[in-house]
Amino acid sequence: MREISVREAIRDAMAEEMRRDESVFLMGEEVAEYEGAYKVSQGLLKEFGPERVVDTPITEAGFAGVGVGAAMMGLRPIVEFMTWNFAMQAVDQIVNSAAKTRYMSGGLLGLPIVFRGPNGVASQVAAQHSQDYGAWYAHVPGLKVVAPFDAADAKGLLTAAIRDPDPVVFLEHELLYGESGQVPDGEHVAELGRARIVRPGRDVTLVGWSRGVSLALDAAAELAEQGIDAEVIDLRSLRPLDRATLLGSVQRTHRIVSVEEGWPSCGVGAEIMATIVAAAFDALDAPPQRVSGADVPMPYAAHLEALALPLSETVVRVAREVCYTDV
Amino acid sequence: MREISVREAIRDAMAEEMRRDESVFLMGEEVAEYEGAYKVSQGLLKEFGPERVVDTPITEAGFAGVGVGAAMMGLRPIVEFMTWNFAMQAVDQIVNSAAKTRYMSGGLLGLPIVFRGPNGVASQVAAQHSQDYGAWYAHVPGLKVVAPFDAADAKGLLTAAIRDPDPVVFLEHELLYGESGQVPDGEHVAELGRARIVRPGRDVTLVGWSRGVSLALDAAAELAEQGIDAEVIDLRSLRPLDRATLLGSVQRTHRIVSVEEGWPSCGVGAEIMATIVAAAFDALDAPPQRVSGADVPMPYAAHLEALALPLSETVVRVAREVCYTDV
Amino acid sequence: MAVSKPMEGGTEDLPTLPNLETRSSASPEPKPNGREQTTLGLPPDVLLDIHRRMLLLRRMEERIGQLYAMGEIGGFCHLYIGQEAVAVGMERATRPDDPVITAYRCHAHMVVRGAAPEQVIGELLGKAQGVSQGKGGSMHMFDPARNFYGGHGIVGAQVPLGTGIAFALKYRKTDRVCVTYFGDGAISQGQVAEAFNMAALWNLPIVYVVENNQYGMGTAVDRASAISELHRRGESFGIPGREVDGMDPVAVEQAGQVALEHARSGQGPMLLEMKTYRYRGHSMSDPALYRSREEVQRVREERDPISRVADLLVQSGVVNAEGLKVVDREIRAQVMEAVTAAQAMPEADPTGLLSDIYADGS
Amino acid sequence: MAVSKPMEGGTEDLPTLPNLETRSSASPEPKPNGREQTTLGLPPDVLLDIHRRMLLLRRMEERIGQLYAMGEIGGFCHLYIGQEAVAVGMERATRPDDPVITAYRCHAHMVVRGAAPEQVIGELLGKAQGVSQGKGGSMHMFDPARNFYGGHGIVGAQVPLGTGIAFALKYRKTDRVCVTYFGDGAISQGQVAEAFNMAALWNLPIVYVVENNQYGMGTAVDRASAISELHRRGESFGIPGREVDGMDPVAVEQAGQVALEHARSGQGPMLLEMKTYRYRGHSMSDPALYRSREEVQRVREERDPISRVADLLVQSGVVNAEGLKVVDREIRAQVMEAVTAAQAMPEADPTGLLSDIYADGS
Ligand SMILES: Cc1ncc(C[n+]2csc(CCOP(=O)(O)OP(=O)(O)O)c2C)c(N)n1
Ligand SMILES: Cc1ncc(C[n+]2csc(CCOP(=O)(O)OP(=O)(O)O)c2C)c(N)n1
Ligand SMILES: [Mg+2]
Ligand SMILES: [Mg+2]
Repeated sequence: MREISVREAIRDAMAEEMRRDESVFLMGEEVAEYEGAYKVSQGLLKEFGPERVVDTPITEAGFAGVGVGAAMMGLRPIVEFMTWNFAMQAVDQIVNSAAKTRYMSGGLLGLPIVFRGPNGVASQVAAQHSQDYGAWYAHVPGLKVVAPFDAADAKGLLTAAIRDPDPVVFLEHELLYGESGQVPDGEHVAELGRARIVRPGRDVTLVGWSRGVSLALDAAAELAEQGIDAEVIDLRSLRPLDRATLLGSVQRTHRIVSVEEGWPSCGVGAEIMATIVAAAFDALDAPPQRVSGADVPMPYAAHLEALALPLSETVVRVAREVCYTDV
Repeated sequence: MREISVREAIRDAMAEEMRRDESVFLMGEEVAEYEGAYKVSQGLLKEFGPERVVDTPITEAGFAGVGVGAAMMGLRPIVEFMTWNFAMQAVDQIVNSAAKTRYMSGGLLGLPIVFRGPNGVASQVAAQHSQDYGAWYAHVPGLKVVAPFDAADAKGLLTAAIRDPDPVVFLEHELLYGESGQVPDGEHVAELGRARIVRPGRDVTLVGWSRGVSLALDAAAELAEQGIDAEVIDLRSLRPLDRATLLGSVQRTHRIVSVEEGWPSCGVGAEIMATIVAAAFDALDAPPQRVSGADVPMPYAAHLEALALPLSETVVRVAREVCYTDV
Repeated sequence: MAVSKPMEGGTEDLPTLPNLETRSSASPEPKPNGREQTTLGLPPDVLLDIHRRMLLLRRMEERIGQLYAMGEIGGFCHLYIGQEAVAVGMERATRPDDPVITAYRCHAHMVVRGAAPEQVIGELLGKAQGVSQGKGGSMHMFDPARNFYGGHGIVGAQVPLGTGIAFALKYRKTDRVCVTYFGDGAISQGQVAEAFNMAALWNLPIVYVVENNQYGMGTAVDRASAISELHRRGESFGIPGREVDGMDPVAVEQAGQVALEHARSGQGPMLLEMKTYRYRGHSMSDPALYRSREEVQRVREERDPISRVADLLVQSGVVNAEGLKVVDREIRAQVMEAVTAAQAMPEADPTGLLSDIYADGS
Repeated sequence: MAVSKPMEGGTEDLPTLPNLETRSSASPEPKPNGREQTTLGLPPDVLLDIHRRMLLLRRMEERIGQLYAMGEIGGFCHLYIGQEAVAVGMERATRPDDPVITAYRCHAHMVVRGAAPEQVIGELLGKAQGVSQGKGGSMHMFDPARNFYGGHGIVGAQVPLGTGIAFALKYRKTDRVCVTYFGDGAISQGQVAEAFNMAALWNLPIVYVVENNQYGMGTAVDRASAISELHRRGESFGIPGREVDGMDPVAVEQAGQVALEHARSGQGPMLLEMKTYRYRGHSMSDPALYRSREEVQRVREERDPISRVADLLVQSGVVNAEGLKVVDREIRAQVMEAVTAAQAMPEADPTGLLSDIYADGS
């Protein structure tokens, strides 16, 4: 085990896979000479050269398509979007070309490709640079959608994503890049599609992903002081959803609160709620509830932005509600 | 009242608004000389000329942006996408430019624009031409999302959308264009954001939109024969969601099933489920359930396509389940 | 039989097809007058081969059109009738290991690469042995084993894909070249410009072929493109372009060879504008009211690629009218057999609904 | 005071700025040698005005940089320092009713159009009287009353928007022209090509201005664009382009006049490439390691637009060194006042979180 940042964990996963497999390469804006707009690809150009670490023009649709085309020939591209906000330009290639081709070709043509970059809010970058795309991609069959929280998962899940034979949307979080955590030495591959119980508990299930896990953990700590024993689940995979882990937890706690930074309507929280009530209605002792970002374009001013984001206090309040503690 | 098709209702709404307001114009691929790929704009070029009925090159991002720019100057563009599948190319302009600008400008710059076209499945046009985008757009604050079912609503809601000061995503359905219905004579404006109870009932609420309403109505007829009195709600607006109508209905029926042709994960059905359980948990006598399209890219072959789509029989079965009729 | 017997002395000069021409723009070595005449002397067996291949595409598409009219095929169905010289001429210029990619008008490109017609027709009929097991249909056909990469329904999207294929060819340090087709309507798509820029910037081994059949759906090219010389659309990116008579398979082949050699030798992308024409509507549901019957008739009479080659074969004494009929009968029989074989295939398996979404079968 | 007093006989010839030049490509009336010298004789009050406007932008942006460093401003913040000649020269060429639109590097374009610096700074500080009430921040500023349409964060997206503005100007049968700015990085975006095509096809009244400051973030222009003469990027669409010394406000103004007149008189779009330079990093968080200090220093010394105009003013005796200092002090004071005023504004109202999503206030 060593302690490294999420940023380094992502870099390490890419570097190790590029060493292991010559068909893996990285492309995107500022990934090579600049070493990543958020310095995620530090050292990669130096080690692998400009043929495998490729700076692109600012043409997301085009280079996403180039990545998919390269994957058609059996390469394993890692396509970095400087942020996922800019991937809206490329979403047709991600959905119509990457996600649907294996099916449309009756299985003849699979596309091993990873699309990655920071997703969601950063700090005061306002509406056009702060959208969370988790729900959109989780909507689409043919994609796998991964959103790691800690450094170990950032490495293990990205490694798995690069080795995966199908297109993976890998959602990072700028505000987590600097967070450090213990990562196993040597090769570390995590399984895609599995949620993880990061804090077992009896009274209520809190489920988050990416930075939502940190809110959930903070809330659980606070709830513990208030005598409520919360279980915290790191979803890790937004598609497929690990129904078994979610349902198992609710069967024990009988209460669930989801935590997401994105917009509520047709969000990942909505999917969790719908899944739970359909399959575990009788196990529920209280209405399942979601905590989400405000249903507004993200404002710029720091104090407005803070109001638009869920807080651990919000999670605590809602968790207490579903435990009928305040009622 | 006169009986006209949904196709004609949409054309009439556009024609009447173009007569009334010189700032309204229509642009898109094949809208003018061809009179619409699905013949929706029949007669418009002849009446309004090429300055107000504008054929564009096949450049969705570009002409959606042109539409938004024109709206910045106070015009009221109707931007037709030949189908919504091609709007993925333009989704950045719809979301980042159209939906967010009023907010980002602190209210200085509103954008009265309608994006419209057929959405979802047609007949055997396969994966890239059969996606339902309702959930994606319903996710986004700043947009209003409308999905009419019958001819009267097609006209009344489109008229309201054109007059609306904000960007409206108007989702039509190719398989409904030919359906006829009674439409009020003269000006007919429906209110955006309101669901409508199209069939009152006591035992279970079936909520659909667009072609889903037809499945729900068929199911209700069948259920009636089996002694179950279903209430059918036409959602009409995917954003905002008419919570009051939904909750009111569930307070009476205590059971709800949503019906959508799109993919389930993070779909509109998920949002309805989450909304209902959070706000009306105690009113529910059974788990709320959704019926949706299969979680697959749409296959081509007719018999496979049929398997991928919800049937009224499916709705009947699920409705009976939540009524515990089969248990 | 005259048809299959190559003439003696197969290398002597043959007349070039009428109106044969190639116009260049920003071409690597422009001719002084901006034009160059094709002077290929083709042996008879080559012409016979070209004729036969084009005729197979024509007869297959005609038959598909009939099956569509009879309701055996559904959805969108875009026929290639009229454009055969492009696919056949280019195929003759490419190597089998050169990857090819195109849009939804793909049946002919599949077959010219070597796919069996019954697999294509089976797909259209929604059969289990259709190339895409009935899941892709007319617009989504793939044959990676023969280096054919689809079959794409979103206008222009295949152009970055083809550019990515070329990227992979360079990455792997091969000497293969990707041929990427698109239409006169598609050329205005932004991602096409993005791809052009990257291909030129990175010097990728790719030949862009715009099949300018004069219309994007109902929109004539000069109503969609600010300049109608589409071979000049690469100029802003330094990509040399040439205008080619896309109704002349010999001109196509020759231009294809030049462009492929250009790309193969490391000189980067080239853009070929094939001036061609589609005889049928855009898809089966298009009555094509945006052009006159006379316009179509004129092209059919004056420029039809199959007639032109057939005339040449007759004029030069390689085969007589009767011989041509024999070829046609053979090909019609081949197509009929393919249809029969396809119709006999089992329906696509319902369990296929849920397979091939991911590699693990789920 | 010398500064504000115009010289007698204001129409006599003044020397043009050093290195002043305009190179044309496919220009409407190209000069035989492809170059034309600016021969404008500018009256002193004009030069003084240019100097003052550029200096205001410079001092404002410097101050904003300091406020950012002090933590009073957050998020992305892109300064315009070095590029002032472009905004000022073009503003002088436009009419107040000509709409203007640009990307995220927009503070200067706001102010040059007439917005009060305190409104811009107030926005950056997240204040209630910031132009966007604290909701937009640095990248999203709008002033429709003065025909300024933002302030857009998605690279290239403002180009179709500006084209749509031009569409509306033509639709309304006005004689106004839209000026649409974008960067050397943005020019490769597909939607820029799509917009070029529509603007040329429909003959829209628009002037495209690419502010080629040599870098798109850390990427030098020749690593992003297949051709580095960006004024030629319109050629594939028949849009005439010109290269302009974007460090020379006089050259900018003159080229702007030509292009605006071209568009205003119904001749359609034109593309101006402003060769300019940004002195600071791409945004406040960019240490700009991709270029040498010497490179920046050289531009500052040899091409700085403000120094060039100041030198000219001094050389031609309009104002002396002391007079320049007075101007600078006045402008610094003006900026300080704006900052103070902005700082005194109340914080953006928390209820604003939920307003302005829709017109009805919700
Ligand atoms: C992005 C996108 N927009 C619109 C369409 C609908 N559409 C299909 S084919 C076509 C015309 C394309 O014309 P062209 O590129 O000339 O090819 P051709 O059909 O002539 O072979 C259009 C508009 C689409 N499939 N994709
Ligand atoms: C679509 C998109 N991709 C990427 C970015 C991130 N980004 C912001 S500015 C920029 C560089 C733009 O360079 P240029 O167009 O030359 O403008 P300049 O910053 O030099 O004024 C990039 C890559 C973005 N905002 N939008
Ligand atoms: Mg065409
Ligand atoms: Mg730049």
